[in-house]
Amino acid sequence: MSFTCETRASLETLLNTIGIDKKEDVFSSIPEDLLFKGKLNIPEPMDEEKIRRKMDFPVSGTIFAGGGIYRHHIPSAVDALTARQEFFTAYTPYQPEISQGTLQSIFEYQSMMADLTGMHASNASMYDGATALAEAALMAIRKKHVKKVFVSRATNPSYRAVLQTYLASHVDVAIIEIPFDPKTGRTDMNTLNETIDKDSAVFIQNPNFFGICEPMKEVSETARNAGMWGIVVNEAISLGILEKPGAFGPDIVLGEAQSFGNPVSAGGPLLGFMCVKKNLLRAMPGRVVGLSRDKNNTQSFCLTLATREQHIRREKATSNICSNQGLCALRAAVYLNLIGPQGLRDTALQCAFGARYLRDQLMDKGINTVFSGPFFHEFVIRMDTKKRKDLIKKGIVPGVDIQNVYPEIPDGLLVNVTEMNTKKECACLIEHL
Amino acid sequence: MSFTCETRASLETLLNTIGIDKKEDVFSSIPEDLLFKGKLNIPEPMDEEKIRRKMDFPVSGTIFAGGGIYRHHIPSAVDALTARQEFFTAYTPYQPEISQGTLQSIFEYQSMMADLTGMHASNASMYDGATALAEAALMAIRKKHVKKVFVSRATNPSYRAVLQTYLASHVDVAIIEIPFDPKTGRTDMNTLNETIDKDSAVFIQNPNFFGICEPMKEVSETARNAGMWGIVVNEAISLGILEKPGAFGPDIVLGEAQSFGNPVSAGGPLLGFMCVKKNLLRAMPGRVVGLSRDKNNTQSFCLTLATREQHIRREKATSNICSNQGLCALRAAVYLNLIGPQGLRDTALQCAFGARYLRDQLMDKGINTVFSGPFFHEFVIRMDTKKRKDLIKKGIVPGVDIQNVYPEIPDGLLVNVTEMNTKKECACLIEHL
Amino acid sequence: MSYRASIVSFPEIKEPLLNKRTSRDKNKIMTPAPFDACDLEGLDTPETLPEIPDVSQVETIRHFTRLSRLNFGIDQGMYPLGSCTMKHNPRICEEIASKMARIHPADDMAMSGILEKVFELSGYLEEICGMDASTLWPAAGAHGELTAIMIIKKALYIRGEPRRTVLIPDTAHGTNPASCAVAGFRTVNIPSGDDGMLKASILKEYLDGDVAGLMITNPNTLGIFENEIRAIAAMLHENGSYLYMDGANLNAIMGITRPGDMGVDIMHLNLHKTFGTPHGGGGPGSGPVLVKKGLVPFLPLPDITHTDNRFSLGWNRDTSIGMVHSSTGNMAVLIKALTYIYSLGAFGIRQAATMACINANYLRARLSPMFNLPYPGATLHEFVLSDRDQGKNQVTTMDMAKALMDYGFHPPTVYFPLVVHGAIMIEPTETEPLEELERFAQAMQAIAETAQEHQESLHNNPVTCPCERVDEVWAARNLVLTWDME
Amino acid sequence: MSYRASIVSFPEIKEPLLNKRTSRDKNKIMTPAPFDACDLEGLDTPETLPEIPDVSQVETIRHFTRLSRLNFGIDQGMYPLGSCTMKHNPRICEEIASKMARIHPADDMAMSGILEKVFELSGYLEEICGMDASTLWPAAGAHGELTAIMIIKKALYIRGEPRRTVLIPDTAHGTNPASCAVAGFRTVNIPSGDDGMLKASILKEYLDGDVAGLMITNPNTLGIFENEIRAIAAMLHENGSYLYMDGANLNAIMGITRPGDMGVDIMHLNLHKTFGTPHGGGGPGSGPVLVKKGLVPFLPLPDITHTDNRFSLGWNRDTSIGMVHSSTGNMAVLIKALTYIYSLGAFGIRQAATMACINANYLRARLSPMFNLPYPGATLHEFVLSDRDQGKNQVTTMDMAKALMDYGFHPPTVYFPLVVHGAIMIEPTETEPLEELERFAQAMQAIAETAQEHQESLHNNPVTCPCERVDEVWAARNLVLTWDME
Ligand SMILES: Cc1ncc(COP(=O)(O)O)c(C=O)c1O
Ligand SMILES: Cc1ncc(COP(=O)(O)O)c(C=O)c1O
Repeated sequence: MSFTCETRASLETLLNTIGIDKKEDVFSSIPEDLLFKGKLNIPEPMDEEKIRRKMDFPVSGTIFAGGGIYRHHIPSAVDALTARQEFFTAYTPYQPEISQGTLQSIFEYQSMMADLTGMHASNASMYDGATALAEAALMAIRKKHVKKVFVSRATNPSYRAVLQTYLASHVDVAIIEIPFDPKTGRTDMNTLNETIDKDSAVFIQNPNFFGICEPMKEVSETARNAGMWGIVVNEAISLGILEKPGAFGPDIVLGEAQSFGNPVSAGGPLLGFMCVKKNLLRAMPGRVVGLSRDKNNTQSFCLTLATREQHIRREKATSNICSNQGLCALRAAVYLNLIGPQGLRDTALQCAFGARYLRDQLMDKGINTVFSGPFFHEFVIRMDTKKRKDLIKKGIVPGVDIQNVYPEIPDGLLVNVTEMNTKKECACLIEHL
Repeated sequence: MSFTCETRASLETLLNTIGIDKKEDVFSSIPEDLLFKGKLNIPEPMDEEKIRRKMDFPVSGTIFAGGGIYRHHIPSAVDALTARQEFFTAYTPYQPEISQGTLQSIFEYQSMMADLTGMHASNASMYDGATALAEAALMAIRKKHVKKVFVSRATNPSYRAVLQTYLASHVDVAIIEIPFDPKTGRTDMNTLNETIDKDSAVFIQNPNFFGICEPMKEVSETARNAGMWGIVVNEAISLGILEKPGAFGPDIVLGEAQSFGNPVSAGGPLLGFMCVKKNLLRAMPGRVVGLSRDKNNTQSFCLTLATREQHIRREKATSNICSNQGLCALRAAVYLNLIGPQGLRDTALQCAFGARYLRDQLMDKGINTVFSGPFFHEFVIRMDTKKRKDLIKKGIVPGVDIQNVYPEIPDGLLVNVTEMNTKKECACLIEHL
Repeated sequence: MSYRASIVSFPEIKEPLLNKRTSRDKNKIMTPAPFDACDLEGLDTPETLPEIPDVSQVETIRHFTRLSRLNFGIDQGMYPLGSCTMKHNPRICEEIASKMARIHPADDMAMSGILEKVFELSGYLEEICGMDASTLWPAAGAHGELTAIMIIKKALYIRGEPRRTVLIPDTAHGTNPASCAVAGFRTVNIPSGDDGMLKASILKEYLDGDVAGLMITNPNTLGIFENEIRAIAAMLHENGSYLYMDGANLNAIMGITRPGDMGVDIMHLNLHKTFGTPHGGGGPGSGPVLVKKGLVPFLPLPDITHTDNRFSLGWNRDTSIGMVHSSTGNMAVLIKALTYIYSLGAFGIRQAATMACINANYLRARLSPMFNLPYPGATLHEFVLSDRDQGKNQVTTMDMAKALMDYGFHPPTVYFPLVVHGAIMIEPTETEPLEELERFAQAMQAIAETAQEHQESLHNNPVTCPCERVDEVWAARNLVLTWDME
Repeated sequence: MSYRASIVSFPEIKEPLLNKRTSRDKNKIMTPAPFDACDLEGLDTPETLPEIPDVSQVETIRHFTRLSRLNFGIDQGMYPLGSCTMKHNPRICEEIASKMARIHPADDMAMSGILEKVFELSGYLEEICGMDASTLWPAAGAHGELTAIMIIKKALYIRGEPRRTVLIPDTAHGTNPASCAVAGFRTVNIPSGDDGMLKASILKEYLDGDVAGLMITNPNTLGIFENEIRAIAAMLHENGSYLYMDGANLNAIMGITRPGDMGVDIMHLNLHKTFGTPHGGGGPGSGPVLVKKGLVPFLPLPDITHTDNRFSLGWNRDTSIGMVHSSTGNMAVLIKALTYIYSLGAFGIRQAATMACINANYLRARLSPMFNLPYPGATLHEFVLSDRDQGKNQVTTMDMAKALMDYGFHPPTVYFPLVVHGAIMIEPTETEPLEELERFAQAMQAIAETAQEHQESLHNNPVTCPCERVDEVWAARNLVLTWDME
């Protein structure tokens, strides 16, 4: 089915006005030998009902997987509000007078992210947590001329992989992994004390990829000696229960906020965020909405700090990012208002309670956690691939397989519990073990 | 979860302003002995996720059931547009200046229904086809003082049942069933010729409940001698392919338009419609939208002919109907525009083709149709209850069981095929027979 | 004007009628075509295409989107339509109801699950109302009234007492007398007392052997609780008559007091009011009827039966009035109402009624200094002002209603109930925050002040809407009801 | 003004920031609570609540609904933003994508089905572009550019030729040079010829052993097809450089001509443009990268592998640039794009390009009598006007853009490309009906006339919007980026 609108009559008007005889003449500026004469190998057009039948995706019933992408309750109103065409079909709000809806809601998103992280400001979104980390490292290189980027090995492995990719062209900058303590699962800051200086950037994820909460006070004491240091949050719901990252004095807090109202959706879209201290405002990548006014002094909003961006600064921009994850940020804003302070805290608590509930049940079955450090809602156990695949065949996804990314944890499986799981689901997993 | 908004602080303001001490005092005008002191036997409040788990409705995969409620393709945009809060949360458009959206779309619905049926005008909707028929009969009694209401026995049995209920208080009016020919399944008009006069109303359904198309020319020759005669349409999609009912000269065309963009939804909401000739305009039940203008001569719309209605005329109103099926009519309007003239015709044709395809397959299996008359997309076969129930257990609904409503057709099963079925589904039914 | 501060505009495109955009083959939809063409054997099918607009998908979507933007919905602001209970419509209800879209009533297995749920709903409604049984099939309030009145008629008939009169207080909604008329009753209007309540002493004079019943609305349309209801019920019962209650105003009292305990024999509910299901710009609603034991045999067909956890429709009720709907009513609305009850729970039900009454009384306290309150007695979830004071300056209720639009509100119900001159019937519901109530109070105050000082300007509102006041007389005189009549 | 005839208003409520409505315990949500409280063993959890607004559900819904009504979306009217391909967003795509919401990437079974689909999508994109392989993970166009540039870098590195220069025409989008910079390249700006095309003869002067590649946009941002592209490709290849194509404008040519056949080595697409997925007020988009065979080894990780109909992610690509996204990009957007391709089929793809170019050329024909068209050569899906003529009357492109709002349009892209003074870049797309094109042409005509006769009035538009022109300088100077900074 085509979404064009021409009719025989209108086509005549169109062609006559243009001054051509037939439709194909509109392409006369394309060299003849470049015209594609074949037939594209694409299926015949389909009606909606056929597409519905073709695109049916069965989902497993019981899932204990997180690992950077988390299942959380999404109030029905999030979908209803963000499905309003005024929001989702609109473009980037470059024309503020007819984009106050997008602008104000992004401003509110920025405000809430800054408040939740305890930082001064937030940008309007990044592609995901990984690119947010990579861009933060580029910022450190650009702004603080760091030569070493320290990153905890307990940071989400795909974040580290993307960091590696983005920094590949900076041959003079070394990425250095900070090891973790194989007993507690916490980052081993001891090894760091000596090496950190103003030439280094440090990034610590909390809770880390194993779900373990880092000793942030100690971390900050070391990290604050760096030229720039940042805290990575790969599970935004943890902000509902933990000390604000900003309280530990980082220059930057960044990460993934998919958990705020965005479904797991086979892995994307996600929602990268970046919050900074005031002095880094102008070094931030990406779009930022600011408060403004019109000539009658009416409060209004517009994109601001555009002089950092690619469409003005081109090769001198703070980043190449243009389209971001705007609608995901809107979803986050709607979600946070729907869920409220108590709801966010309760949600985080339920995750923590649930993880302990399942951990206890697993222990009763003789399955222990690999690490002893305090965890939020995720922990590592050991399970061989065959067992995991068997469970998946039964509709139970017991966790995220991490043995390939952490060969030092053979059979490592990262198990996550959220408020979306139930005791019955836990029992079901235990029973099938 | 409660949808109230009070806080401790606001409650204080509220109570102080009212001048009461505690919330319960607002009920002080209710006699003490009437206050309910118990605890309602209603479950504890649930969160949305729990409700989602509780309210999960599995659907059979293969359905050949119609019988007045039909599965048709609903373009995705129907849901998207009618889910706009401006439409679905609004009340009846009594205040035209802030209800032009509802008003204009209902006016367009009325226009399309009038065009499709070939009548002068349509009301804004009725509860369903059955109440539309009952109200039409009441109109005939009120306006034409008829004493006999003839209705074909091949009319949807629940329509006839509702007619019976509504006419119960008119002890001086007889409902007379016109028999159908047991061979063709068509209404037997011969029996009628003598008895019809100005004291009678006649209602004929086409296609009739067995899916059979009535010989409308002949029907009209007899029926036009009645004080009022009407055509009942219980499958609006048939309007895409058959002669307009208005072409046969009825006073009224009424029925069910659920097929236009409304899902089967376990049986409701449905969409009753009523279209009339000009001279019956003022006798119609229900709301009607009319074109108007404001004082600047701007085209605008408003409810009109309100002096027929209960809120003005009270016991002298043309009907007691107040709320109708507004949103369903909007869905119909959106649907008709999305599907267009060719799409509507093609849809009707597909239904007819599909029904013949399945009929042929059944015949190959030795199962014949009960009636020989020309059918649209539905036909009667025989299948015993056990067989039918077995099929349902396998996820196949082979049709609507009509043996209770037509004891003269033992094991009667009404089989329907629409554009929602596939050849594969037909094969699946045949295989399991 | 002060509303300029908080009210802004946005360029909206006024849509022509869609038939103005039609052009052959503009519509490029692909409809499902699973079957091959074949001969249609005797089916008469003219070659002409059906007469509906031929427009592109983009145009249809723009058309209805643009139209929608000329509409006011609850999500835009307070919608204090008295008697209509325009409360928040939770989205979870819409989501849940959409899951049943593909269930056909002949799908016994799937229907069993749905019927189980609506059976559960009927139990909760009975519990809330203190009634014994119910039918869920009436498609709206008026349909419920009619069903209920037919039940009374049938009961009397079976009893061998075909009475013909129904008594109706002067404050009643228009559907009450209209429903009686459809069911073949004669109605008699009973005046309320000076305090707006129905008096047993007045009622007494109207009771005789022909009185089938009384239709009471409680709280009534003035928002006043009928505190003589128990005496009234007793008096009716003694007379062999039934007490019918119009439950449209149940939102004021649910969880607080139960009609069944008041002596009510039969009643209807408006789920699209009390139970938060959307009004849909006019419908679909749902109007279940609840009865005491004695009236159960007359409830409409079918009922819901179950054996071994399988739910199905039952057809064995010999003295039933018969069917009132071709199917089983507005099923999706029923599922929404159940979802709403699940959300609220027992506590939330009571809380809703309480806050509905508190919000209304707050507004009443704020507005009564500026407007005449003809019935000063206690009110619950709504109250009715008159335009007496503003009328002195030639400002009518209509003027004030239209002015409210310019402040971003839907007006209250106006000119109803009939016992109040220029009635302004205000029902904020429990889902309004104090801030919005206060915004409304200030708008009303500004209007009251304008009525004193610049009353002429009030004849021109609204000025921020897609059209100025629509000429309803012109519409009725010209009767253009379709685009062909244009 | 004439727009008064078709533009109307509706009372809109201007929302305060939501933190203004916060009040302790106003939010009454019930969040899921399946587990019992227990000791959190060493987890440091302060007692304070997180700092977000405490508002009711009604207020949140009203807030965002009211805000939405201050926004312009495609469904309100034409949105002729040049280079952004603001075409109709079919609802079926949204519906289908919503079905995958609950699939977690660790759910191997479910993911197999999804990966099968996106693998199918990559095949179609390769077919449409005439390329050999692709990666779907870049989250937007610029992300795709960066990925592609990194691929080139890696290929050169593996080849042992670490070149450092990328050539970029002066008409290029800002992301092109910015992406090169992020990847550590130096960029050199190449002037276009007088006819707006890149000339092989000019390019020649810039080629040397340090040139890694050229980033071309075809058709370019003037809407002009680069008809020397084959010669350019040959010249680059001879120089050992790569030809990169920014595919943001593929909508002009899909099904008509294929980048692969032009000699393009690597390119990116903007699915949120060409393939009809919504822009979301800024994102999420999707920017797949397509390559010729020689560059396959450098594509990012992971790829999609399959055995026996089971699809999964593959991690064995030794020379890959590595991962560019923590997951697999904007999966839901990919599924929407596939749904879009299913809808259109091969014929529809070609038809879309054809009508996109015809619609643009119609507008060009209608507008060029009134506006200066600096590059008069043939254009495809878009064209660029300048404000030269109106500038003589002190009317700027900005003035005209703002005036268009009052006619119910989103303005075109303005002041880009940089080679045109006061550029007005108009791309109507194929999904506009003639009626809407004509409505736009008439609005532009009215503006052009006003620019001659009442030019002062044009400095005041918009007048029908929620605010007048926003002071962007004030915003940049005061930098209030959160409500705490207010
Ligand atoms: C008191 C009262 N009774 C009955 C009704 C009729 O309800 P419905 O519109 O659902 O038919 C109404 C509706 O406004 C009402 O307010
Ligand atoms: C020509 C061109 N290239 C690249 C881009 C960047 O795409 P995105 O915004 O998806 O990053 C754009 C977007 O406007 C564009 O127009």
